[in-house]
Amino acid sequence: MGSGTTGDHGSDQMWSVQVTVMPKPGINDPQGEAIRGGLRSLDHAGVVSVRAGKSLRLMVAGESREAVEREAALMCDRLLANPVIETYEIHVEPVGDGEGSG
Amino acid sequence: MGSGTTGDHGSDQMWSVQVTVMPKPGINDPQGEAIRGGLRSLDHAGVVSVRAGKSLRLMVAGESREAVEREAALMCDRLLANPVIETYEIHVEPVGDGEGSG
Amino acid sequence: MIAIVTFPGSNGDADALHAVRDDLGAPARLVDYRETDLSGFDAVILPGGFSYGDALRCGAIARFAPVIEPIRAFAARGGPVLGICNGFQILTEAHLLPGALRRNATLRFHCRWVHVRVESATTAWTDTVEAGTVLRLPVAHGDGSFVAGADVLAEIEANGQVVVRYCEPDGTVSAASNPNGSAGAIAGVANRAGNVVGLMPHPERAVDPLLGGEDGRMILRGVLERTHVAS
Amino acid sequence: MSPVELTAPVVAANDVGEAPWREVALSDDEYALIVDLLGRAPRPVELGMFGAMWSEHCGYKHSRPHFHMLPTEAPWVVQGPGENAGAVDVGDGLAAVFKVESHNHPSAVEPFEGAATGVGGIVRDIFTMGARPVAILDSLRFGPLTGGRNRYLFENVVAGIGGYGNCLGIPTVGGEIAFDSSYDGNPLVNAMCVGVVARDELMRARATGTGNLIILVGAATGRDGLHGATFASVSDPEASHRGVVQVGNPFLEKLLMEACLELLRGDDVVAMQDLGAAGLTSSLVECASRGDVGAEIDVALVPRRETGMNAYEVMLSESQERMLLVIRPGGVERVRDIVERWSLDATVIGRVTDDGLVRVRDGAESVVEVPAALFTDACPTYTPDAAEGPDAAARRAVDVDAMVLAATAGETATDTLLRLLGSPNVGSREPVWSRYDHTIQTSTVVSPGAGDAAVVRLRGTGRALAISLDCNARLCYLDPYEGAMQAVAEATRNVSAAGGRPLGITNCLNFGNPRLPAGAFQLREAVRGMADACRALGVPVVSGNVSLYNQTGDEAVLPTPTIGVVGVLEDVRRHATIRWEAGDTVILVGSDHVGFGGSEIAALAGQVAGAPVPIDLGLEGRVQSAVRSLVERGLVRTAHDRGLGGLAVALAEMAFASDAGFTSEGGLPDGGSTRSWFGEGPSGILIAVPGTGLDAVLASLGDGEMLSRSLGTAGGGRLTFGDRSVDLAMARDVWRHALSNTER
Ligand SMILES: Nc1ncnc2c1ncn2[C@@H]1O[C@H](COP(=O)(O)OP(=O)(O)O)[C@@H](O)[C@H]1O
Ligand SMILES: [Mg+2]
Repeated sequence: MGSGTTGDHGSDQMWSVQVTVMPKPGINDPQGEAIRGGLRSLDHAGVVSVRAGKSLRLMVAGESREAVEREAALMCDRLLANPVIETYEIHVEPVGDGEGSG
Repeated sequence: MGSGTTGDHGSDQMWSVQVTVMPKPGINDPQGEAIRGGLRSLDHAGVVSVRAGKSLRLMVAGESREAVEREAALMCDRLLANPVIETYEIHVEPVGDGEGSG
Repeated sequence: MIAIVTFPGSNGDADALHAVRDDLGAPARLVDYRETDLSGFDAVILPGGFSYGDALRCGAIARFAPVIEPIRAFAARGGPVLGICNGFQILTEAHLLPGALRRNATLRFHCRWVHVRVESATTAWTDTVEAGTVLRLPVAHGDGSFVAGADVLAEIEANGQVVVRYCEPDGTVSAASNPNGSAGAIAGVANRAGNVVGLMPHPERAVDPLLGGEDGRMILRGVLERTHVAS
Repeated sequence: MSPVELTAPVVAANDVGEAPWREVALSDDEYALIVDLLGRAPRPVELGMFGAMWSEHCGYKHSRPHFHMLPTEAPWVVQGPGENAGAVDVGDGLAAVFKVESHNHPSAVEPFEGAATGVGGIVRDIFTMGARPVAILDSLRFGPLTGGRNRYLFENVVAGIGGYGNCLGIPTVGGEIAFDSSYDGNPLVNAMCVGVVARDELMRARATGTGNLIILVGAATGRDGLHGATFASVSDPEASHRGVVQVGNPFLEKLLMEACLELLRGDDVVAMQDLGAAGLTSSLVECASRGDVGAEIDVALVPRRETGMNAYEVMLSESQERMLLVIRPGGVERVRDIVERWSLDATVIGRVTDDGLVRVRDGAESVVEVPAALFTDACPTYTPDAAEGPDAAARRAVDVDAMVLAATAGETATDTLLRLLGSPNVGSREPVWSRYDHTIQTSTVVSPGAGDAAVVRLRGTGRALAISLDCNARLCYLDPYEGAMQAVAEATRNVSAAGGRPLGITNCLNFGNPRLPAGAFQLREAVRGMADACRALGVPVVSGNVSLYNQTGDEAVLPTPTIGVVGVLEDVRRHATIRWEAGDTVILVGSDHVGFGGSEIAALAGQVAGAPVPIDLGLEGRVQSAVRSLVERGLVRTAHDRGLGGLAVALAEMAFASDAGFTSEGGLPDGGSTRSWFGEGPSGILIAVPGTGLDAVLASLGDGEMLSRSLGTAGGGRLTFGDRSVDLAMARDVWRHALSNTER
């Protein structure tokens, strides 16, 4: 088990990490198809396609945005996403006084 | 069933709709807790909390961003989110030539 | 002696122990997921269940349990390893077996008896069964749809790593007989060496006619007979 | 201290401003009684605890007065009502521990989590007694599937039960499903669990031993389902639903179950109690009052999932997967070691005292000091005047024969059969039970769909348990006394038909508003009918549950006393399923007295009406023992009771399960009329006998002067009734799609 980069986080800034894990293009996505069918049966005819994945919101203590982004990528590669069938995107924002917008 | 605003979408613009559905604050989130435990056992000690929800990527034809945002909210209220235990966020971007960044 | 590994959330460990020890008479015992010494064992079974509540993905967190690295070493030495249902999912997450198990195409959990055809009779767990034999076994899962990239699928088929395929009672493969949408109707795969096997059907639930069938013995007996030495 | 009998309660006014007790659904009189008993006004947390403990759900205010009617004793009863579950001796030194419980109101609000936490709660009631859970059954009731909301509730309740039970690794092996418009907006979700324990290792929930430590094990405490117990008592669950919906964690419960069962093998644990409705309040009070001791805890020590929770919220939170243990002080380290090995926490939150008081502190501040008995024994009871609804007699007097004959005038018998087979109340339940893991624990001998009762072997012995969960609520609607008797008869008949000897009954009384005369009448008469049938059939009640206020406006649900029965088979190999072999002779054993009162065919023709065919409990007992004896002696391996839809449907169900048809050969009293094929009535069991054993069976039935009638022969690819017949595969297809084809 490699050790994480944010061992001691006494003085660190808190960061909100949004991880979105989606099925790889081309991999079948029965959930997405079922949701698409459900929406169209509710007369949302404009819905062309739906892909269903996971949204993970983490609160992580870390020295800098870059350090937290690096650690989040490590977490995704090791656990949060299965490279055989999934891709991931990471979005990091500071929390607390320095809270960024959005 | 009210019909969706995008009945005929021949000439409409295509929009990419990102819907994020998360458990309501205060609601027990066993999935999030198990993932937090997993990350900490991998020495990611900086992870303070994890909330696990759904990420849905829709391709929707619609006249305008506002029309698609309204319809997406309707879809969430009717099917995509369970109002009793979940909240949702919607983010709409144009697709094709006028593809916005991010 | 057979090791049956208990992860937090495993619920098929007792069934595997009863089948192997009580019904088939081979020495076996439960091994905790924190165990790191597997030297005294002749075979390792990862049982069914919902390790870590299937959080994130089935087997995603169990893959980091302390016992996994010793299992990797045990397999590298050629020791027979069998992953049943959740055990199969854990072995794919740990990259000891190719591919992945995804949500059933029906989006529902299914518990029923199916037929599978033995495709490879050279793995450690099927070398006492003739290829083409049809076995009637129970399945009970919600995430059993086997999937892999086109290249990996082609490789598995070419190397004879497909161990069992869902089929009709007469052995023909059909859409109707595929309970979960698995690619190539694959119900079980092996690694290249053939000593590590993963199965979605439960052989340990098919060892007593009183409970519906005993074809599961044909999967378990090979390894068990070889380990049935005084220990 | 006997309960104080109040007259009629003052219905809580809607203005809670200056009357805070109304916030917790206590009436003005009940509040006055509390002030009188305490000698002072209750403090806020005390008031909240009284509101929870004196709710209908925990206090049984309108049902307790009727419980004295129920027989609860028999030589084989190890534990009757009063503990978390009942227990009966099943031989080989083992006891079966079981109970059924409802989670109706939470399932109406959030079906998946409501049903899932219903399973979690009933499973905890079983392993808190030290028993290893071996089977789950579920009884589900919804409005017609044609309604979108009902379809949503149905799909998510089934997913919730499977989601929780499958994860725990406990097989869900049986149950029932019914649809009626009275359940619109008021679904019923009853879950039953059966466990097994060595008889002398049964654990009670009686705190004893001054100075013993009170330990909380399992999940952290959050604001889940605050006032969950009380909101079930206020007539409109939507309006009063304030609490956060309880979300279950089956993974955590699996760890909790294994840890508790391991703890109970040692002798450090003196008492164990799960945290259910009203959370810490009811489990602390129950432990103290059962043990005639006091208890003192500090809520500040309770591990929390959320910040800023006050004492009120901690005492009333209904967070799931938590257990209260009382242990000897010397055992703390041993207990902590076992609990932590299962990745759980054990926190000492207080200790047992000897003054009979329940004391709660929040750090230094005392917030509760009340005698335990005031929460339990002093809870008032009500017996409002009961009177049958004005239209009940007229409903029984409806000429259902004419109604049915008119509705089936243009049809052949096989057309009628196909219509019944396609009805959601008759069609195959495979789409439901195939989503439940029923082969885990490798002990299911008779699976769902294969027999009248589930049969689960007791590993290491030659024995097995036979389990059923049933209720025909229409009969209870038309005649609560007769209907409740027949519910007990049907559930015990299902166990006997599988070859089991019924030992004990658990029941869940799902009724409407007990303060209204019609509701009070239904409740009293149903309990009276249940008691008479239990006494006549010699099967005592050992546990149960009550869920009232299942009502929207003035329309109550059909009165639904679901009956769970556990029986024993001395030899697991001597059991019966509903499968016959080609060539078997099919014989009706027992009564052929049937009618259309409250029948499925009448309901399809227009309404639930007419008088149910009355039951002769003496005959019922004889029919059950005659068929059980044939199965025990290995003379018969096929038996199925005549249920919904009458003989024709029962025969069709046997044919579908066997993939072998049926050909009738006369033998019916009125030459095979619509009534004889589709009429319903109690005390009738179909058996199928191979030619070789026929003489011995007929002789045995003859000796018992048991009425039996040969109806025809099994086999072939068709279902033939008199001069009409239908292709077996086509009929089975209609039957298979009954639950899904209403999906428009
Ligand atoms: N909700 C349920 N959960 C599990 N099994 C069920 C459920 N409902 C029905 N079953 C099973 O499906 C089979 C058929 O159900 P039902 O028609 O009620 O049987 P019967 O006619 O013998 O009462 C039975 O074995 C019953 O146990
Ligand atoms: Mg039934």
